[in-house]
Amino acid sequence: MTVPIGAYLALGALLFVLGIAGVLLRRSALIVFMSIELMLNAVNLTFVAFARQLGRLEGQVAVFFVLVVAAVEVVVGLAIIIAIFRTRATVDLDDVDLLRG
Amino acid sequence: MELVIFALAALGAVAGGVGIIASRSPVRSALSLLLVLGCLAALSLLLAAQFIAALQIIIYAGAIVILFLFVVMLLHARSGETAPNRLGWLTPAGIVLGGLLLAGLLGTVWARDGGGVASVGAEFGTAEAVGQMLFTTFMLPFEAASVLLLVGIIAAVIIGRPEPASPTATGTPRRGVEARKR
Amino acid sequence: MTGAPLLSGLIFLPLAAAMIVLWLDRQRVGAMFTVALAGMGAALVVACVLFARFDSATAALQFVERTPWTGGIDYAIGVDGISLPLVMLTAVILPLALLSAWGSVHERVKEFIVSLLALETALLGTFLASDLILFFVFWEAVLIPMYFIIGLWGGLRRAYAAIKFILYTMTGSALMLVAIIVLSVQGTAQLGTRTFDVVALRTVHVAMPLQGYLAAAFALAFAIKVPVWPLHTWLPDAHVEAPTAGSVVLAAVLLKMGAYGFLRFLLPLFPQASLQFAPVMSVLAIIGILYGGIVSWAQRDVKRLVAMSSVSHLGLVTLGAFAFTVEAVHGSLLQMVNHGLSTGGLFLLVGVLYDRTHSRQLDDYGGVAALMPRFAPLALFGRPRATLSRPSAASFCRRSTCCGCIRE
Amino acid sequence: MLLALIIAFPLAGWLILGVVGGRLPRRVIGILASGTVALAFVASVAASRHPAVSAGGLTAPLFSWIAAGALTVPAGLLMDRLSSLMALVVTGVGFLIHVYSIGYMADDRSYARYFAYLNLFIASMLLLVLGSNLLVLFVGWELVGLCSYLLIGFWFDRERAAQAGRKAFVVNRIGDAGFLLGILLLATSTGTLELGRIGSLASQMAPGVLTAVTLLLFVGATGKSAQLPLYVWLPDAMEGPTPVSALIHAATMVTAGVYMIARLHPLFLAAPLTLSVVAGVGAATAFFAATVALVQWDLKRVLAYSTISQLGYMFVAMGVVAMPAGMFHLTTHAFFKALLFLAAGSVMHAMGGVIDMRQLGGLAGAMRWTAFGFVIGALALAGIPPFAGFFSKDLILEAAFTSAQHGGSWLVWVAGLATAFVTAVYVTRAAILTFLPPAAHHGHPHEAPPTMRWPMAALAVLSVGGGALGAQAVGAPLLHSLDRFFATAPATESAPAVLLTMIPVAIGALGMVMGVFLYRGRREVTLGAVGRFFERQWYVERVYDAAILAPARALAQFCADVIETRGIDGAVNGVAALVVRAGGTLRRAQTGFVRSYAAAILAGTIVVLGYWLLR
Repeated sequence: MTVPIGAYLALGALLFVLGIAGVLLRRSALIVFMSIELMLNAVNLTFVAFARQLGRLEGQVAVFFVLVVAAVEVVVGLAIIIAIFRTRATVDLDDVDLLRG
Repeated sequence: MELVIFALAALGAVAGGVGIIASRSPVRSALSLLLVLGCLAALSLLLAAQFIAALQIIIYAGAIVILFLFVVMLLHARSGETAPNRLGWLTPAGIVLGGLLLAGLLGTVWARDGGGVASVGAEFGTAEAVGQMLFTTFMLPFEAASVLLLVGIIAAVIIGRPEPASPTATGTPRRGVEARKR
Repeated sequence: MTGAPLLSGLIFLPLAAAMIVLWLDRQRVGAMFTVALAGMGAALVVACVLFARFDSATAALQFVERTPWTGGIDYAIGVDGISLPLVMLTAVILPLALLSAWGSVHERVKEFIVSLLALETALLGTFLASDLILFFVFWEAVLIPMYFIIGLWGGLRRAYAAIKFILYTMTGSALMLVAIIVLSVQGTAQLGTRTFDVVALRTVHVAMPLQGYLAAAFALAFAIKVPVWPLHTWLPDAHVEAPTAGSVVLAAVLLKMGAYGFLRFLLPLFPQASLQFAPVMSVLAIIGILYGGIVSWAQRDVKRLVAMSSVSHLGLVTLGAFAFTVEAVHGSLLQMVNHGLSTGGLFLLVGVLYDRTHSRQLDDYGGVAALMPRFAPLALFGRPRATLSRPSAASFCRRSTCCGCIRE
Repeated sequence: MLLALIIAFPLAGWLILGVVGGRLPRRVIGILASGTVALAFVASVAASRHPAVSAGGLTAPLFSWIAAGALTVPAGLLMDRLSSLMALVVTGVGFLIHVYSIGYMADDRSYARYFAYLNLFIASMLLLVLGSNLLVLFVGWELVGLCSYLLIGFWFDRERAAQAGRKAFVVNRIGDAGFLLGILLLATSTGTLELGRIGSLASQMAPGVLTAVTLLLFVGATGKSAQLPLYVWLPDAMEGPTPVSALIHAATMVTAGVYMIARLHPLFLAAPLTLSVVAGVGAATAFFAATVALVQWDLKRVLAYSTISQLGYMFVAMGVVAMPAGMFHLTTHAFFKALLFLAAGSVMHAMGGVIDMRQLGGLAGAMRWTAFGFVIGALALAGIPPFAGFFSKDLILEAAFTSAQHGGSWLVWVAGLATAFVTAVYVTRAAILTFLPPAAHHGHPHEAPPTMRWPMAALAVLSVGGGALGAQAVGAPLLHSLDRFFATAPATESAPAVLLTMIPVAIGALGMVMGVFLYRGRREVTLGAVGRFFERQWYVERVYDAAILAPARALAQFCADVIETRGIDGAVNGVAALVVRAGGTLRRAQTGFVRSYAAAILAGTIVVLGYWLLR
């Protein structure tokens, strides 16, 4: 009895929402970053699920590119966090409001 | 049999997700991210995406999470939340919005469900098949991705570089410190 | 009538003079003025030649020159009964304005002359263009030199006045551009070829609701220029702050562009819509006439007084334009020329007074007539000519509206 | 062609004097100016002798002035009996006054400018009189108003003169607006403005429109001829030089209104309501002006009010359908009123500008001619038999009496008699206060130079002989010729009862006796409360100020300040301010916190998702 694709999609959705909750609720930049990674992976899961359902490999290629983007994003993001940390000695997102309107 | 694996992996993934959000110390949340990635890899296998699963483990779990740990170690002392939370209204808003989004997504999933699962050959998700496609139809995006990676690397080096002690010979104002004075 | 490209010559002569002036040395003021005067004089001569060879029998456009420019827009110019008097008025008024500036403008003289010459080119172009887009280009081109004239050489609140002038006119003309494009789209659909030519577009029949909106857009643009009552507040400011030459041109010619627009574009292109607008515009015109008179009665500054009286005079013109009878159109055209000459003259006189006394408050002018005996009668003749010219125009208004309006 | 010459001469005079006047010697200017008017007089005499004039009217089309669609207005001149009479009066009296001005304005700085304006005035008056089209008449009408403005405010450095000029111009313009309205209504309803053809079309017009047209034309007439509602400018017009007052404000311009009604009499005859209004206003003005004249101390103002009163008589004549009598009175009035003004002028000339009667007196001895002239004028004005005034005024009163018999209101006749009485009184008062001893002046009066004396003498002769023109005894040549012109007017009925003619004479004599009795020995009699009431022109001026000027000025101020600045400008600037404020509020949304932006993005996605789902 194979697992219906819907379940995978639901799981992906759940994980995605968990990621968003993490971004909104936690104030530490690192945790926010990890939740973003979580959201990206949730999307990967959905991609793979659809690839399987439609029997087309494009889904998996998309995941490949998502991974690339995620990697670059993490690298640059962390570099920024370090730079901020060095100047403001904090990782808390709320302190960083220089760009107020 | 497949159902059992799926249930286990799903449970693991959700637990990992909650762990990232709830845990106090960033190390534990990094580890729970690791757990999530593992479960996802398993699920990918279930969905005949061996290449992706492998990638997931090698790149994601292997590199990115490790990088996280490095940074966590680097900033380990002051990562706790000390300052008062100025955006008090954000937590309830986050929960409400999250709930709404979940409902929306599940709604779409449930509304669109149906449509049979296509039968697929054995070598469907293998590295060879994906590689075949990657280097033929997706040639341009692949190259673009490589350029993106290059840029990312350079950016990280420049941003992450510690300020040189003495002002640089060219007299350009040292970034950061001067910016703050104005 | 191919012949010598008379009209293009007329339009670009002042521009040529401007080029020469640009090339001249900044110190040699006299030379610059003579060159500019020569340019404008030549334009006047060409205008007279045009007047001589214009046969008033046919109503069609004459001296038409047409060279395709870009997609559908062609550089088409022509003159007919409506534009001829205004072209002559421009050709006469501009040199006078230049002369009045000879003595009074001292700093940045070169730019002043160039902007006056550019203004003349743009004005002539507006009156002669028979292609909607070309008309729009010249319509906008008029604003730029006028903005500089008011903005740079004006009085105290010149920046405010110049910006207000520009904003008022721009809002109007922006809508007009939209209307032009929509009209041409309708035109191409029905005529087959893509064209902006006024004569061709006249045959295009536009469905009523759309025609109403297009006409409203055109009407708004022209109503701002001819200060129709609620949209006139830019005029007093522009007049008070503009230098003498600027006010002369502004009063004598710029205000006529709007009325010309009514006669040349609004009425022929949108007949049904114009009929619909006629009552509204007539009432506004009447209010303008009465309101202009009343407000000018309470003015302290003589330029503002003349500005408000211009609002009232031009209310008469719009009234004539929307009366749809031959006499009324004759009347409004005649009134335009009369108003141009008499108000232009008045502003020249005010300019002379201003240079001597540097104050424009009415009550300072009490005994001035004694100081300059020859000058005073000129002022008096200027003033009554305006009133005398009024009867000839007033009597032309359409039968019932006019009697109705004046009796009211 | 002759007609065009009549106007061309003074016009040429104006051009020459206007352009080169400054350089010509004074003597040449005087001769040139008077010469052109004399030539005009000769030309009009020659023209009026032309047979066509008595037939239908000698016409001289000039050019096609306006050809716009249906309305074509050919500008042309027309001389028929009526306009020939007016032309003769205008040029005749004008010439005498020009000669007089040579002496009067001898020491004035801007000599040439004065004569230029005077010539322009004569030209425009002739244009008005000889116009064949109502519009040409209107242009003449406006030009005459312009000249009166220029001449009243001739000494523009004097504030009062400039103000008087402006006042005259504005009040005239109010009248002209009514007149213009009348012309337009006439043009739209009958389609033509040709004076010749208007008469015949009068019958087709709807009575309502006809009454409206005639009333509007009458408003124009009251403006120009200073009748009750719009008379205020004439007394102030005395600020101008005296010959101007004589020419414009006694003989010619003010009669333009009367001439216009006479010229358009077919219209007025067909509108009975307007006729009664004309008669009523005429009578009221006559009586009102006479009473005010009684208490004026400035001799010229006395004469000004008396002119208004006599004009009232002429309008009464028009109102009671006695057009010939009205025109006859106009002619005689031109003679004796001009004479009185010239006499007043020579008094001012002698006394160095003093005209207040309280500082005059005892001038008869030194200024024998002037005094003699003034007395003749006074007798003519009071309507004493041998003099011209008696014949014309008597005719009007008879006509008023007969019209009262045929259903007209008796009030008109009674007012006429009362005015005659008061006129006699104030004219005697003026004569006594000015000329009889004891002298209250400290100047040394001297007789006027010959150039001033001869015109006065000529006018004196006309004042005496003028009556002959209309006296029944001599066969009333003028009246018969006019009767044929006003063919519609009823022929003069049987010889009026002798009693009827004697009443006005008796009243006039009684008035003079009363005057002598009251003011003998130059007693400055003030008539107490009634006097003060009259002095302030029955408070008319103050009513005007309160009722019209103040609210108008307030309205202007309101429009200029409230509507203009705060209203429209406010709206425009308001919109700008609104945009700025809106920008301000939006700015606060940029909190700077990353997480609030995340929340905003999330909300956006949910909305989109929701829309997509629920669509």
